[in-house]
Amino acid sequence: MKFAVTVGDTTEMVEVSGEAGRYRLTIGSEVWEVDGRLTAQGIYSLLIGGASYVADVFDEDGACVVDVGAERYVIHVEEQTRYIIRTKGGAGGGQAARTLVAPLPGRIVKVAVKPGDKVEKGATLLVIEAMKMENEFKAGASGTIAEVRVEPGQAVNGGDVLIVIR
Amino acid sequence: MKFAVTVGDTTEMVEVSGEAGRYRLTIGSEVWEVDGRLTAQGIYSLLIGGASYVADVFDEDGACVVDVGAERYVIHVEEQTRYIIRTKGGAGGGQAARTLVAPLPGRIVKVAVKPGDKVEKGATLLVIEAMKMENEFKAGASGTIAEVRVEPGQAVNGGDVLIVIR
Amino acid sequence: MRIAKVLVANRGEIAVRVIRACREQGIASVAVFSEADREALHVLMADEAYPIGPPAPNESYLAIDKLVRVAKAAGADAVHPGYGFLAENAAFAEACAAAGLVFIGPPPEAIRALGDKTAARRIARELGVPTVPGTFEPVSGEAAVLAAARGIGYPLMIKASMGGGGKGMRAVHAEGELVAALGLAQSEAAWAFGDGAVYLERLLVEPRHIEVQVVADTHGHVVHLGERECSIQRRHQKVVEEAPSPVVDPTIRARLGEAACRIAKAAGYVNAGTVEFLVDADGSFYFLEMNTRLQVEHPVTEMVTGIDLVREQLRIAAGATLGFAQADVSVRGAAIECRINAEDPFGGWMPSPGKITRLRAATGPWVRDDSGAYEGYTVPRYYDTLLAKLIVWGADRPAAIQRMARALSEYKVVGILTTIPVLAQIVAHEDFRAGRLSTGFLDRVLPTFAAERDRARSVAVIAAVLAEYERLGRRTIVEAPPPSPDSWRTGRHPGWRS
Amino acid sequence: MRIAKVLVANRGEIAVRVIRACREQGIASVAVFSEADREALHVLMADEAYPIGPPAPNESYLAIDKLVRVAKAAGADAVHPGYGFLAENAAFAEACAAAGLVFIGPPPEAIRALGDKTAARRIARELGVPTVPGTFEPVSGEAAVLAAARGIGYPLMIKASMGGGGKGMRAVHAEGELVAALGLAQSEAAWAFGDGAVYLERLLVEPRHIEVQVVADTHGHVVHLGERECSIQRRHQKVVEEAPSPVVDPTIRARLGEAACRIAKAAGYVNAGTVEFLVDADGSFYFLEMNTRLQVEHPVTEMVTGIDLVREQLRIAAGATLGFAQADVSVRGAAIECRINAEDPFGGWMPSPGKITRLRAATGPWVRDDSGAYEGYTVPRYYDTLLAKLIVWGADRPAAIQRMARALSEYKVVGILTTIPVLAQIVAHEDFRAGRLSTGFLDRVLPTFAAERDRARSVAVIAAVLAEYERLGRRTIVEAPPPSPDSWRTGRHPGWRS
Repeated sequence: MKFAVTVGDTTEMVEVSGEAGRYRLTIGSEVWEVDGRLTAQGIYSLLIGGASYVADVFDEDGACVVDVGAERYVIHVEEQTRYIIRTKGGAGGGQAARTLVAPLPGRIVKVAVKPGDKVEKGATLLVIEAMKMENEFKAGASGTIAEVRVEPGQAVNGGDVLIVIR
Repeated sequence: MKFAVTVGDTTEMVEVSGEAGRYRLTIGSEVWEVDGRLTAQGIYSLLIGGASYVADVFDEDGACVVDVGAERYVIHVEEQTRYIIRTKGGAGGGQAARTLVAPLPGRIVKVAVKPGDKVEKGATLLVIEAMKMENEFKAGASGTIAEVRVEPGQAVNGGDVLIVIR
Repeated sequence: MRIAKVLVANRGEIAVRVIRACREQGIASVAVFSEADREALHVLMADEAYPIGPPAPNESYLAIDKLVRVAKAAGADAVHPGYGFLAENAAFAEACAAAGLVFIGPPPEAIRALGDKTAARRIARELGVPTVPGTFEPVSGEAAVLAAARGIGYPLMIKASMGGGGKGMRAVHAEGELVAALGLAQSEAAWAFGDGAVYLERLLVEPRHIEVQVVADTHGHVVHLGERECSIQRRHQKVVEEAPSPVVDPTIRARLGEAACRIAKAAGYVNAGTVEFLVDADGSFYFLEMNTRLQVEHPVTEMVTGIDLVREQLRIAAGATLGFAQADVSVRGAAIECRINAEDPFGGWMPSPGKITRLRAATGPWVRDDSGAYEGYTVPRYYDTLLAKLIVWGADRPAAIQRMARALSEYKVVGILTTIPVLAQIVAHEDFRAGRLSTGFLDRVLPTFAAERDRARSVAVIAAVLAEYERLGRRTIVEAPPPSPDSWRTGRHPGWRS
Repeated sequence: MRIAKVLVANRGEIAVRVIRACREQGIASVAVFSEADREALHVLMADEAYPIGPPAPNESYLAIDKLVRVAKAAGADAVHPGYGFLAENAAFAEACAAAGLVFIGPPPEAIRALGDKTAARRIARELGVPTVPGTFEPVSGEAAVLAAARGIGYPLMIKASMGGGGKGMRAVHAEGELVAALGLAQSEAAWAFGDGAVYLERLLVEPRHIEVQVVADTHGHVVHLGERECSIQRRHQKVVEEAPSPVVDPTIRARLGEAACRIAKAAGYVNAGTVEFLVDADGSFYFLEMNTRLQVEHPVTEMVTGIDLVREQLRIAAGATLGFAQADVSVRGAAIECRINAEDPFGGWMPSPGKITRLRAATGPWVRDDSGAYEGYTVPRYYDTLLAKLIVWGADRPAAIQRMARALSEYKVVGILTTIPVLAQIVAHEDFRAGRLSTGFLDRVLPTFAAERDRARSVAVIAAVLAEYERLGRRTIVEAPPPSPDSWRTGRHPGWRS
């Protein structure tokens, strides 16, 4: 299972596998073998390479707050695909924001623009149903719609180019 | 709101009213004014006539267990009507167990006997729907059905005589 | 006489402290609580508890008539005022006496005599106890104050005559600041103590704050229990205290103690009290004031002398003679107290009220937790932020410091912010470890302190991810779609592509 | 030498105790854990923790090879055995030494010499220390044992030569019981210690169990730290301990201490150890045995002497000289320890493993909680039932007793049964309060103890009803039907009517 983990300004992808207290996590290029137990509500005991840590994990305003020793971290953990859906179209602007690519497989529910339309940055371009949710995709930059390569009802794969703005 | 409270072999009826920490309870003929607060999960602070008590309340095998000081009580608390339904027909036997009276208002769902039937103690006599539940009523004593005063679909009031056994 | 039931006219950890002492003496305890304190620990721990009104202290914990009424109605025969609130209020002591209640503290006359700081300075002067150079009467009028200030020299302090607790104080570093500071000090004093009278004292440079615990019974015995060093302060409020002081040797201890006992005797003092001194860099000491009550930091004296001060307070109030003479008092080892407050130490000490969702107190050998909090408790916004006092004892000062560091590392409060992280940095500081203390210590080192960062980042990320992984696993909600060659490839940024 | 990292070859509260001492000395700690102990407190508190196998002790905590391997792999330079498990195992001490690990305890030769109880008795006899009348060599063969028994007289005890902890012991009250008891004791000894050798001792009538703490460094210094009274026992296991003993005066203390030091010196003892004596009704004392390890009840000695025994163990193991001479050791006040075990005291002391759903430890002035438990912890079924040791100090024995009563009233464990209720009744008992102690005390008074009943019945009913009332209120589920004149009238019995 993969997660997008955001601490401060930095988001990194973390892959986890394992069960019943024995886990393997890949953070960037590092692999961590972790013996992790929930000893009481929200209190984790972690053994990592022999070192013993106790982490208090709790929710605060929708974020995951983790206390380890005297330190506190506010961490957003999101399933990777959900993170991708949520941040769709939000990555960058300018020249880099002019092609809408499907971030994951799904079905086109609605196309809100047609070639020649002028759109402002943030305008809704189309809606994809994926992960049992309808996900609105917005323009990453202002411009004119040059191509619309999909239509409602059509299945798309991740990576497919859907709309091009000039 | 009324509750049937069972400690050991003894069941008594307790009436409670109040809210937001201020309650009045009537236990038998005694009236208790109680300032009661849930200070943490399952931990009650009770001020009763000025005296301060802390009671730990928790579930164990479906019973309510209460620790006060060094003492432990296993207490069954049931809404009075539910208690009445659950114990219907179970009160006593012999001559006292020969008339089935509706313990509360409801609708007759099924009548399992007719006059002249011989019944053993514990045999199902009829089913009443009340409190959104179907409640089976059983014979409190063996004998012969003398009268059946109701039929399926009929609404009854609490106190109505339903069936008489000879 | 026998005291059988005590009303504790206070809240928080000190009320709990007194309730415990009562229980150990077989004395029934009566708590009082404002509407904000119904679920406070002292209410849960006392034998009885009664409401005394709204959260505002002057409608509850400062309402003399209500407290006396509750005490009488509950059948209490004595009242313990704790510290703060009405602890140094002579009118409260009188009201108790008038109602036939034993006030567990000094007689009203002693409270009055010592509550007026200039009167106390005059007592010390008459006894030949050194005082900080300054005025021995309140000063007023610009011209008179300017003249007095010239006689003392700058820098100096303007202090409230009826003051205490750091209120109504202003430092003046040059004549040009005097008039403005005078006005501020006078109006703050008038607001805080109902009396705008102020006096002047020379401002000592980075002095140490050293105080002497005394106990006196009603039979004329006065004994001192050695000193406490309380130099680690912020905004004139103590943060870390210890006993003995690392700079007080037996000779100075005897001299300070003797001076303290002389002042207590001269004032007709009874019960537990504290005589405060400033000690200069050259070892000279100066009488500052006498606090006519139990101090917050009394436990460090208890740990090194083995004398239970609240028990002695109860015994003295019941008319018993002190259980020990001066020669019986000895100091063993070293004790340190850290005040755990609900504040943000890295955010200007802003109060941090709210619910304590998780609490693990330090424990084990020679660790004492005098707390007013518990897991699930909501710290109200109306009162002092002191949650708990963490006290340790060690065979010597280094052992006590190491133990305090260990205990602070165990102490965990979740849900609100506390001073624990800054306390840990104080006891780790080389100047603290070397005993180089002064009242300016904390202001000087605080800018070098910061919340620890990024040392446990990977551990925190792992914990957060496992928590979410297990949460999803338990609910078995939507699975990620199985990867296929043409699906979105992870590791590349989604959305618009250049 | 410097010890930088210690492997703690134990579990539970004593492992936590050692980890805390390490942390205070700046020494890294390594925990080991069986599969049943992954979530034990010592694992959470140590700097490092490693698995050592299945729950069965002989596959984990008694597996010398695994422990040594983990210690080496983790880079530890010393091993602390705690008490129990391998603490008195000479082969373990040797294995540590062979692997280049400092064994924090006595040399293997001293463990061997004192582990053989008859050899230890011979050492005492040679030194002129009184021993309980009996044999000084193991006895075997019916005729020889009968003859030896006649020489000693009845009642007598058959004891395992390699024994300890109450195993392999049998009381014999008349000659007719001897042969059967001999067989049982021999087979129990063989099973428990791998050696069926037994010896005989006269059975003293209601003796007191009094033991002396000694510490010895590698430089030939041996100092005793006074005595502990451990007479409150059940099944030869201590339940309540205290220091000093209420019957030991300074003269007897000096004599006991001197005897203990002589035995330690003769055995080449190093580190902390305990010499046990029985004291008769007439004040005569008899050497019983020497325990070559830290005792469970070491904290009461720590509280009255101010000496941190685990710290001294670490210092001694590192080659340091004792930090004090005999003349520096003094006893202040009184300390009591109560063992909080996960057992049903009113149900034949049956173990009560399971999850601790709620835990509120006692705290406040002079209360020490040496615990291996926490809220949410599941007590495993594989090990000793000791959860925590509650220790208090008081200025004198009555003050300590009152404080212990107060502390026990605060201590709350929910989810499992504990010995707290019976401990509360022990410290409230008039014989205990009067210091009339003997090893028969608990068996004698236990039948008079019972769980408290029905004093808080109404309070419990109110709490239970309010819990249900609020639960229903929060969920707003089915309401009771509105009462109407012809509906069922409450207060009358439902169902069949006569």
